[in-house]
Amino acid sequence: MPGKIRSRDEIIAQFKDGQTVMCGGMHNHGTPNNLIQCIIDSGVKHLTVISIDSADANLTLGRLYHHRLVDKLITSYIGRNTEVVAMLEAGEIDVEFVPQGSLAERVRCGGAGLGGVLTKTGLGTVVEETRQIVEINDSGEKYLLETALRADIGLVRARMADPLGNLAYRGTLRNSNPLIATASDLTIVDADMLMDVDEIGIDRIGTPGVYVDMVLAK
Amino acid sequence: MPGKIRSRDEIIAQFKDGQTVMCGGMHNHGTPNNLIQCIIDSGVKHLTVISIDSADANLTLGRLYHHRLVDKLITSYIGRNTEVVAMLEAGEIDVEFVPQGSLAERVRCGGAGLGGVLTKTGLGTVVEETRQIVEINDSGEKYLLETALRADIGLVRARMADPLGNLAYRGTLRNSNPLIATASDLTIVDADMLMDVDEIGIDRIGTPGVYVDMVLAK
Amino acid sequence: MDIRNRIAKRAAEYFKAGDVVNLGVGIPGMCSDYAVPGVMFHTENGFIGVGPAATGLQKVESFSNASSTEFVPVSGSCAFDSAESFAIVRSGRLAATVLGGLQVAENGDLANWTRPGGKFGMGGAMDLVNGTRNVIVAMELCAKNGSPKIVKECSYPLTGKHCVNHIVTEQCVIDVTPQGLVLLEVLEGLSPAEIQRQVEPLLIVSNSIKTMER
Amino acid sequence: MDIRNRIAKRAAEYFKAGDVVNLGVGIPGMCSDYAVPGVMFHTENGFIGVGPAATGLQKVESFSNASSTEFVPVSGSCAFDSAESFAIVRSGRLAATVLGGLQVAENGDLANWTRPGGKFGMGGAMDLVNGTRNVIVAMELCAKNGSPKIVKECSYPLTGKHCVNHIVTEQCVIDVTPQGLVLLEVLEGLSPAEIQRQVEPLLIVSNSIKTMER
Repeated sequence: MPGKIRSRDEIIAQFKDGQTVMCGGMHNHGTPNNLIQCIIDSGVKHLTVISIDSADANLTLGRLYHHRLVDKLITSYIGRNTEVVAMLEAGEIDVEFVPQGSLAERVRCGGAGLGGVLTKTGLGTVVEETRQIVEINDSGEKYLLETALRADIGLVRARMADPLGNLAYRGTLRNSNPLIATASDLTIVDADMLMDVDEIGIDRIGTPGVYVDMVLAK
Repeated sequence: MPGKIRSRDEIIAQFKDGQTVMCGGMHNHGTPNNLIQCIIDSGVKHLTVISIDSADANLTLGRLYHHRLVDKLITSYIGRNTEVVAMLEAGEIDVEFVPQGSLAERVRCGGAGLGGVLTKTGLGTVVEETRQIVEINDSGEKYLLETALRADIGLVRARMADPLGNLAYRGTLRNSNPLIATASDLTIVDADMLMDVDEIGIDRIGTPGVYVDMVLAK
Repeated sequence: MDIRNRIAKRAAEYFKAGDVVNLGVGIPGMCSDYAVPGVMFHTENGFIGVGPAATGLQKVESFSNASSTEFVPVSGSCAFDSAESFAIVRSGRLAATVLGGLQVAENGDLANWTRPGGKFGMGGAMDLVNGTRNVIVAMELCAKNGSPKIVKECSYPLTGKHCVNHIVTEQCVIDVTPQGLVLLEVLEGLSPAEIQRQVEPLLIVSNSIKTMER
Repeated sequence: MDIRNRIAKRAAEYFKAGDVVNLGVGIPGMCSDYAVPGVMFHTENGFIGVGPAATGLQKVESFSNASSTEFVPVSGSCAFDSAESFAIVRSGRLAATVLGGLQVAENGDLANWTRPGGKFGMGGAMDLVNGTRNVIVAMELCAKNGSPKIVKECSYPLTGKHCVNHIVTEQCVIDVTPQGLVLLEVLEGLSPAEIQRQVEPLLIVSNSIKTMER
């Protein structure tokens, strides 16, 4: 039984022009590269991307920018990607910067049915200019409100996946992937290894299969 | 090298009258029972307890109530514990009820350096009466603000612990324990098994040792 | 079939293979006996894949549900912490939850965690009704004293507002819709009028009303 | 010892065994070479126990730091996701972070993520300075053009307000205190006056001023 395992063609058919796509990985590591290729092969454009960084020029996630598929990016850092920096300077892409820890929490909120979190990160900086400030009545403490982020499609890299969509991670390949797995209408996984049901082990699973919709077939 | 492994006596010496103690476990399962015994042996009183429920009368966490050590309880449910219900009815204990999912998030906020989260849980119920309502400017959506909870001491049950305080969990023994491990000034662990450094395995660790201060010696 | 099993069996008809479902205590908990294969059960303390009650060597502290019953995990199970458990709940990843009810109002308000002045706490019920895609109340149609539990407005403390989708009782099945309460099924041998007499709000009788098996 | 290593070595003196520490790129990253045994290094992408750069079979995608360098995990390592990584940061579980600096103000404000109009993003720097117990800025005392980097007020976009604890440069060590900037160490052969000439705010010279090794 294939369960949630889907063919490349079926996954390619999910992408549409103008979608918001969130993608796991950081600095070219732990990125779902086979799903990046699916986006490129789908021919879609005008995407909004949510990701920790924008990788290197024409590498991993950076290939989306190289092919000019992205209109908007919500991220914490683009400094490694000369192409994205040039596009931003030329006004060819819209970039919203979010502090890395706040970005992680915003995605988590999107996946956890929460409206947002209160953080001190960014207080007194330019971040504050675009944020709602919430004062907690009891303490009088002021925080920035970081609101939930969700996407149409979430792309996840995992070390292992089983047919129910249960995922396991390895080392720093994990990074944002367990969060990205939770916060989209459609969650698609690129796993290094496809495991049998129960082969991963109950206590080794990092993402419950209930979050996952499709796992790319090998 | 003992690392963070500490004797019973040294752990007993940490408890003081009037402290706030948060404790992992739910319905008598996954509770750090050896640390509950340490509290009882320490002779302290007037505690505030934060926990998912109050267990059964004179069982596991319920032993603290049986011995009348607790002045206040922040929890989601006491219905299984006839002694706590009777104490509440007699005005002998102060109980603050929090919806279970909101309680989990409040503890997580306490451990994650966040001020609070916005949730729809409890909107239009009695919970709303004691909560600050936050309206997100962009969307106009209204949420309840659930603020961070922290404690003086956090008591954690783990399946495995190593001398650095890295912890691993098993099945539903996990429950609130990974959250409780993060949100106190002093975090103490009752582990079923003491493992050598690196024996648990990098990808099997559920709580990074950086959160843990003491592990009860066997 | 006794009344409690009849309710549980009918409520379980809402589940389909692949669904992840949370069951409350009492009658809701009995739904697992009637679910089609492929449905998996979630428990608040952090597990998907709750199976039958454990005995012998399988009865261990490591696998217990929110009612404190030790269970055998089914194939495909996974464990997670309380925050993740309610993240799954609030974000709508559960296809359904079946809960008991003290009162259900015409507008879908639910009161199920306490009578006025009750002192037990709401547990996870407010989260479950807030996030789950299908909220199914499985209860007897009337209270022990014969008073209606389906009411115009709840007088008991609410669990959630506008949250109930389906009401399954031993005598009928009712859907909560924007137009009001729609009577979909009536127990074999009873008439819609006999149901109407036992509830406060005016029921809309479905054009395609069916007979509920005894 | 060259200037960069001198700064890194001195900054690393703030670490003690058992500390978990985050290092920025550039000079801060070199601190790991000088840390006492028992210090563990955190990386934003989700790891405690970052070890030396990997080669051969140990160079795998599964272990890379926030600068995208593959590393060998040290004994006692653990991995976690980005949310947990910054939960550790914000909640004060890191004993120290060493960061580069563009400007540090008299009141401890730090500007280190961009010059005005810069277009790279702040990465995790704002979280690190918000939560970490000891924020150590490791940088050259003056900019390439000789202009002061220790200033009365930052003109560059801030990373955080009132967040810096220690400033380590190739010529001196300065603490940020409620009374102002305190000059604690001066490089062998230099005088406090020579440091004062290169910074904007008035320095308080410590009574127990020490000599910093070359």
